[in-house]
Parts: sequence; structure tokens; C-alpha cells
Amino acid sequence: MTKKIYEELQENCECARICGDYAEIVPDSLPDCALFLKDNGYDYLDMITASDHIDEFILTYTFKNLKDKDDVMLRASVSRENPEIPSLSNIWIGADFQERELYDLMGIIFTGHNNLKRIVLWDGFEGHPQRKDYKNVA
Amino acid sequence: MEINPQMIPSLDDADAYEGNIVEDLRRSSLEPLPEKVILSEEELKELNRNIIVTTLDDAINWAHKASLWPVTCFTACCTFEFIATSMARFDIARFGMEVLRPSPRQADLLMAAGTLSWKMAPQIKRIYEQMAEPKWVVAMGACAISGGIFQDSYAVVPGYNHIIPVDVYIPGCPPRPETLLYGLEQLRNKIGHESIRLENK
Amino acid sequence: MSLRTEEFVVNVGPQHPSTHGVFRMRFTLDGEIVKDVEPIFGYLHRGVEKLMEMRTYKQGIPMTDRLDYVSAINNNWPYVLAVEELAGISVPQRAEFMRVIMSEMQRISSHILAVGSQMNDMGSFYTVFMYMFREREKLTDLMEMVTGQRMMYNYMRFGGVSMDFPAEFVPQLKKFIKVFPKYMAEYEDMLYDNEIFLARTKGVGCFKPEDAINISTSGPVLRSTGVDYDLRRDKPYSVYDKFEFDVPVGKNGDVYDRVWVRMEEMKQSVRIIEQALDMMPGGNRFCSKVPVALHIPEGFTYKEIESPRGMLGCYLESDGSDKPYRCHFRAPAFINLTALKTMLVGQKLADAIIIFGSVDLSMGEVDR
Amino acid sequence: MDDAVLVTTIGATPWYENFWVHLAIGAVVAIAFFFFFIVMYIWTERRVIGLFQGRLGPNRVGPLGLIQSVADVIKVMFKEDIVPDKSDKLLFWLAPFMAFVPVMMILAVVPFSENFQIVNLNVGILYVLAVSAISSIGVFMSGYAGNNKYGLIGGMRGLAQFISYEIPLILSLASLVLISNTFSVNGLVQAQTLPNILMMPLAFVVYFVASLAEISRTPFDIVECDSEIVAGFNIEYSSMKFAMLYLVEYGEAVVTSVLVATLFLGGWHGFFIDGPIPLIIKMVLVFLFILWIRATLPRLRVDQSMGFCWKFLLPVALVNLLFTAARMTFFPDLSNWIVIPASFVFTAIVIYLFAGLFKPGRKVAEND
Repeated sequence: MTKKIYEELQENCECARICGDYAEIVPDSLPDCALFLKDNGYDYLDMITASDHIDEFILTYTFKNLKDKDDVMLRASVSRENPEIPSLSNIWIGADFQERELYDLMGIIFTGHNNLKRIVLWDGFEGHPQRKDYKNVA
Repeated sequence: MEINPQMIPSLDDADAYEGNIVEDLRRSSLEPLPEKVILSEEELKELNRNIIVTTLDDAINWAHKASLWPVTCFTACCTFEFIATSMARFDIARFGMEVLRPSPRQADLLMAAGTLSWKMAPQIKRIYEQMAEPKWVVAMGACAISGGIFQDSYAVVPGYNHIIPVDVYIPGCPPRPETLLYGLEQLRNKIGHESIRLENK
Repeated sequence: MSLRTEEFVVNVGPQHPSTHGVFRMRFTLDGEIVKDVEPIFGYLHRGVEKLMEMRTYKQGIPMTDRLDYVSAINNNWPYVLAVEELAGISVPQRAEFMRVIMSEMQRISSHILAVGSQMNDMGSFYTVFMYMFREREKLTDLMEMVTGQRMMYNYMRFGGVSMDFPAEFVPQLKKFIKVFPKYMAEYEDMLYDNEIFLARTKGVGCFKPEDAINISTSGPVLRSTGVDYDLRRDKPYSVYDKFEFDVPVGKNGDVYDRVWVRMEEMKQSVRIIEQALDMMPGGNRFCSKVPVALHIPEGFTYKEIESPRGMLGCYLESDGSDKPYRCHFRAPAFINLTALKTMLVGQKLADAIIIFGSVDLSMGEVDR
Repeated sequence: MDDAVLVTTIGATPWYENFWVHLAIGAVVAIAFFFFFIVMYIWTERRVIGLFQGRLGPNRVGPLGLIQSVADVIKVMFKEDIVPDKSDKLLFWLAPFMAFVPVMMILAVVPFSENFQIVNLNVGILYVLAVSAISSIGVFMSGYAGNNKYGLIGGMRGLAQFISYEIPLILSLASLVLISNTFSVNGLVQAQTLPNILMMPLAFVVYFVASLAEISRTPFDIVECDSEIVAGFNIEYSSMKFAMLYLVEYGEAVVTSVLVATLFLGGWHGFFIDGPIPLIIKMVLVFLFILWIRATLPRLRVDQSMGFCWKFLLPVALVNLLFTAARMTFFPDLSNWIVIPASFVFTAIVIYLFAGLFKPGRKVAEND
């Protein structure tokens, strides 16, 4: 039983496929998918996270509809060579710190983010510790 | 870690400046610092033959013991065990310690409570250097002694003694208030043995 | 001629009496008015998520205790729920109620700390804090009676809890529940009848509901602005759908409302504990059988609970081995701090410290 | 030393009636009185605040912890004296003296008993006001000299508060002088057949609140409030200089409680015996009242404290002066039985009226 919101999502923006309770989308179509969700009541960005699958990074976004108590999950996969994905921080201010943390720990570059720099580690730190191939130098 | 004036950064590259300090502190402090010198029994006896110094020692040590003012510089979970110790039930005000001086200039005990990350290490070193001279450090909790449960993390200093000389180690994660009071009692015994003649040895 | 005054930058640095841990804010002050605030994190970053990947599932539980060290039991819950869903472990009914009771007790003690330290920031020299701490010590004793630890309980396991309630725990808890509302009335006298407290909190740091939703804040900070959303009622996990309790919602989103919401939530927690104690089935099945070397099939899940600071979520990915492939925690306080800029700019320095205190963060969860 | 006031002419007088000998003995007694009570006040504060907070104060050092503050002073003396290199050396060194010495000088005018007073100035009140203003300069100097941003903010706040609270102080003393038409402090005490607090309750309220702000005690301790500006003006001071600044706070408490006891509670007038004993008892009672306020109330914001002074205390002090002047001109020899209830009713009316006028910080509509 895929939710009604996923069907509407599929017509409006060309996302890859709907499976189970989440939607796989193309990274570049993330902003307009997010805007579409925001107009249909899913106006609460809950969580952004990423996981390192050796040849690609899988980013997971969850949104909530506070009125009808329903939430939606979007997933996008980004290649390891150029981990680029458009930033949501100009639509939701809440995404600002979470994207900076993913840039800091995972090395994913969010295009359009106004001050994308390390948030949790100090500036001289080389490498992104959350990646699978990170060797602990100290 | 002296701060030469012309290197004070402008506002935008302050983070890079702080990053360099953290990096070279991280490379320079890989082994723990040597322990502070305390008198063994026979050294104490040899010292006691000189009456004038011992009575003065005892008076000063008594004053140091009676009023240890901790500086409020708490990092992590052990903070709340120290706060619980300073509350009504396990009251450290009985030992005259409840005057929590916020500024390091007026305090003489650095309660190193909690995990120390590399980004916080230069700040702790600066606070320790800002404190006025007869100062002591208590490493409270497993993270403060040896990095504890986070020892193999890339961002955690394996113990405060890599950065600042530590006087008393209180084990526990977090140590119970009774353990903390016992540890502070040991610190007071240690202060009792110190002598003004060996101050800068 | 207008006096040329320049702004100066002050570090409300990692070591400051009222930053509740090692949190640093770079204030740009014009006299006493805050012109710009830039929060700087990372002074307590311990790389918990990386360490979780190096440990087996069961070794990960004590790591979650140290995340939000003020309400340690609530941190275990999302991690345990995620693993149970991926591994398909069922939880006996008695264990569910024990989890609810312990986490509601932890919510009361966490809110006590939040409101108490709020009064400290206003300068009442620990008096209100000490009266409230008296109750927290009783709660800590009750927790210690069950788990043996004062702060880092390590109490929840996959499929239930680690130990059963000792015989004399339930009567002691009932006695505490009966007496606690009297103490709550005492706190309310100390807070709401205090003219200076009202003067310093009413209308300070107002926060609009649209901002709250846009900045994805959660917990008392969100509810104080008027948005009525609480995971325990709107997306019930565990056995929360069996209790009836109401969710306090503020009106103006100022510091007074946040304190009021926390005080009301304490009363609701007392109600939940009472109902949970009555409905708790007897018997001694507090944990279902789980193999020690737990291998979880491939998959991912995202589970959320309502911690005292907001929506604490755990995103868990497993790859069939006995170690989590990726474990990310949605820290409510970390995201609530994005609201600092909208709340603090334009306020006075004295108010900025109180508004920052009312966001009630605990650094272990913010920096992870 | 018969009942003649102690102004003796230099000349063929025996050594014990020589002016300089009196001054020397008086100075020694005053300084001893001053330091003894400072040490005792530090101990009393820590014990009594412990009592308010349901805990024991310091009791390990000597019987009941009596010599705790002696240990504090000795320890502080043996600390390393740090002078920040970019600070203003001269001011940094001078500031503690500028803050500490004037507080001691006020005691020169206080009559300890009928005929024991160090200097019987006939302009005692003016002398007190003039000298107490100097210590506020010392506080600002220490804030500025330390080259620390927090110290500067603390110093600025202190200066603003001291200056603005000086005016209600003077006006309340002016109404006092109107009744007993003498400026000398001893004359004021002799004129108090009935303690002035009964004759002029409004003047007592204004004077007490204004002097609370002068010595920056809660709820006006915005000068050295450690929750916002880390340690206020004395942030850069360490050993002996810090001891002086620390003792300034308690010295001012001693002096204020002596002045309140002398001017309003009838100085050395006692029920059975006249002399220092009733003065000391009244002094300690006033200090306990200050401690009670310190243990319960949080602190006001800077602008609220200023607003409170200019919008509430000043008008009340002016109205009180007007009322006293009118009473003295139209019915100067009214019996006490009418004056005392009348002035109490007048106080209640004025405070009720003006309280409505000034609501600190209540801009938002009441929400519950």
C-alpha cells in the first residue's frame, strides 16, 4: 500500500522509483521534490543523514506532516567521485547545521549552502572521519 | 603555548588559527606529562628537622586545604555528578568548596570532569595557565583519566595528563559523589605534604 | 554629532558558567544589545557514531547512554527499537511498561534540571535549584534501586530490559508519586509568584510557530510556540497508546512558556507513571530470548521517540554482520540550536543567556 | 571623657584627652570592628545561605566552621599575583585601594555609643554620601583596568547603577534630616527617641532598596553577576588584589547594615542598655534580611534595574520628601500616636499607586 503522497510525487517530479515506504529520487530533483512536499502539508524537515556504501553515498531525508501525523522518507544516492547534492538550507533553515555536519564528517558537498564549513571538527583536520576508508592518524 | 600578539587573527580566519593550535597541540602531546613531585616519607622527615619552615608549611597548607575554590570548567557527564555533590545531599560546602569562582584567576582547583576532545584541549591548557600558582587538577571520571569508553576515537584526548599535570585521579564513569568526596580527601592529604621550599622544583 | 560606537566581539566561550557544558557562542555586541550570534560546536565531539560502527550491537548500548547524559535511559530507546525492528525481536508487555516507567521518571529528573538551571542563569544563587534537586536525588535513588547506577543506567536490552524491578521499588515509587505534586506546588510558588522571574521571562525571546516548524525544532521549544505535536501521542511507540495524558502547549513561545511547558510535562509524566503502574502485568518475563552473537539481516530503519529535549531518532543500517553498518542519531538539541540566531539577535546580553538556557541542551547529544 | 562631646581643644590637656590620641584609638577600634565583622559576615553568609538551601554551610574548619573565612583570606594572600600584560598597570594596581579604603572611611562617623565616636562631624551625612561615591569609581576602574571585555561590561553596569541609585539615597536621607534638623550622625541618633523606621517607613524602604543597589546585592547584583558576565569587574584579579575586591563586597555590606541600623533603627538606643551591643544586634538583623533577599530573588536585568530606579524609587523619594516637609511646616508638634499610623498608611498608598505605574518588562499580554 504505497501512500497517496508518493503517487502524486511521482507525476510531478521525475523520481526514480517508489518502493515500500520510501521514494528513491534523483539528486538533482531534490529541491523541487522537497518544495512539492512542503506545499502538500509535509512542511517539517525531520532528519538528514548519509551512509557510505563504498562506491556511492546514500542520503536519507525524512519529512513530517504535523497536521495529519504522517511522515515521508526520500532517499538519493550520490557517486563517490563528486558527492554533490543541492542544499535544502534555503528552503528549511533547520537543514543548515545537519548539512554542515554531513559535509564535515562524510564529505558530501551541498551546493547552494551559504557557509559550508566544518561544524564539529577543527579547521585543520584532514579527511572525513565518518567514511569507511578513514584511517585514524593520531 | 604563548600567544604572540601579531598572530592574533582577524575575525574570519580565527577558526583556521584555532585549527592550527589544535593540530600542533595534538602532534606535540602524545605521551602523558611527568607526574608532579610529592615528598616521600623520608624526604618529609629530613625536611621536618627545620622547625621554622614546617610550622609555616603547616599553616599555609592548612589554609590551602581549608578553602579549595574549583573553577567552573566542566565538559561532560561527570559535571552532573559534581553538581550533585555540591547540592544539599552530599554538600561540599562543608569543606568550604562551594564558592564556584567562574574566573580561573581566583580559583585554585581545576575539576577536570568529563571527556576532553582535541578541540577543547588548547582551551583547557589556557585555563590551566591562567590559574594563579598554587593550583591543583583533579581528573574526575574514566574519560578524564584515560579517555575511558571513547579511548579509540579520533577526536578524544586519551586522558587530561597529556595536556596538563594532574594531581588526583578519581575513577568511575561517572564517579559517585561519595567517591568524589573521598578523592577530594586524598587531594587534601596531598596538599598537606607540600612545602613552600619545593614549590618550583 | 552621533557618537561613533563600534561593536565588539565577545566569546561566550567554552568555559562559561551558564553555557550548560562546553558550548561556545561568538556574540557581536553593540553595548548590551546582541547584534549577531554564531554558535561554535565540537568541543565535546567524541565521534560516537564512528565508534558505534566499531562495536557489536550489544556493546553499542552503553555508548547511547553517554549521548544525552541528562536523560540517559531515553537514549537507549530509539537504538533498541531500531534493532528490534530490523532483527524482528518481540518485546514482552511487562518490559514495555517498565521502559515507559523508567523513561518517564528520567523525563521528570531532566526537566527538573532544565527549570532549575534556568533559575540559576537568572541569578537566584542555587536556591531553587537545590530545592528541585532534592526531588532529583529521590528519583536517582529510585533509578539506582533498579539499575544499580546513578546516571549511566545501561538498562534497556534488545527485547526488553536488563533487570526486573526489585520488590520494594514499586511501593517506593508509589509513595514518591503521591508526594511529588505537593513539591510541584512548592516549585510553582517559587517560580510563578516571583515577580522578578515573571519580569525576566514574559515576552522574552518570542518565537513564532512558523519559524519553529521551518527550523524543525522539536520538544518543549516547539510546543511552547503553540504547535501541538508530541510523538508519544501522535506517533505512539511502545505502549504509549494505552495511556491518556494531555500535551501542554504554550501561546507566545517565550521563555515563560518553555518553563511552563516543562513544568506541565512533569505533571503529565506523573499521570503516565500512575497509569503504567496500574496496568503493568505481573510475572517475571522482562526480556525475550536473544542470541548473544546477534546477526541482523540487511536493511535500514529510522525510529523516533520523544525525549525531554525533543524528537530523538536513530537511523540504523545493518549489513548482516554483528556490527551496525551506520548508526546516526537525530539530536533534538543540536537542531533546536539553529533557532538561536532568530531568538537571540536584538535581545540584551542578560536575556540572551536566559533564552539560550531555555533551549535546554546537553552537550553530549549536540556534539555526539 | 565626661558627657562633653569629644571635640577637645589642643592645649594644656592631659594626654588621654589629646585629640590625636582619640583619633588613633578610634581608628584602631574602627578598623578592628570593620575587619572582624567582614570575616564574620563571610562566615554568616555561607552558613545562612546554606540554611536557606537546606544544607550545612562550611563546618569542617574549626568549630562550626568559624575560621573558614580566615582560611580563605590566608589562602588568597598566598596566591600568585597575576597582572595581565596589556592591562593598564597603574590603574590595575590602584583600583582595589580606590574601592576598599572609602568603605572603611565611612566608619569614622558612625557613633558606637553615647559618647564614643571617632570624629563628631556636624556634616556626617554629607561625608558618608561623598565617601561612598568614591568606591564606585574604584569598581569601574578595576573593570576597565583588567583589559577584559567582561570586566568592562561589569564596570560600565556598576557605574550606571551606582550613579542612578545615589539620588534616591540622598533624597531619603534629606527627609530624615528634615525631621531631626541636624546633619551630624550622632545628632540624628540622639533625636531618635522612637526609631526612625516608625516615623518614616517610606524613607526606610527607599533607603534600604537604594543601598541594596549601591552594594550590588541581589536583586541588583548586575555588576558581578557570574551567570552573564563571568565574574564582572574582578575577573582579572588574583591574589591580594582580589582579596581586597572580595572584601569590598562584604565591607559595603557591613557599612550599609551599620548605617541602616544607625539612621533608621535607633543606633545605640537599646531597650535596657545603651551602647554598642544594641547597635551590633540591629546590624546583624539587617544583614540577615539582606541575606534572605539574596537567597530567594533572582536578579534584574540592567535596564529593568535602571527603570526601577528612575521610574519608581525617585518619584517615591520625592513624594516622601514633600510629605515630610508639609508635615513639618503645618503641624510640627503632632503627637507620635497620630504620626506613626498616618505615615504607614501614606507608605502603603504611595507604594500601591507607583507600583501600578511601573511594571518591569511585561510587554506581552498575560497568557494565563
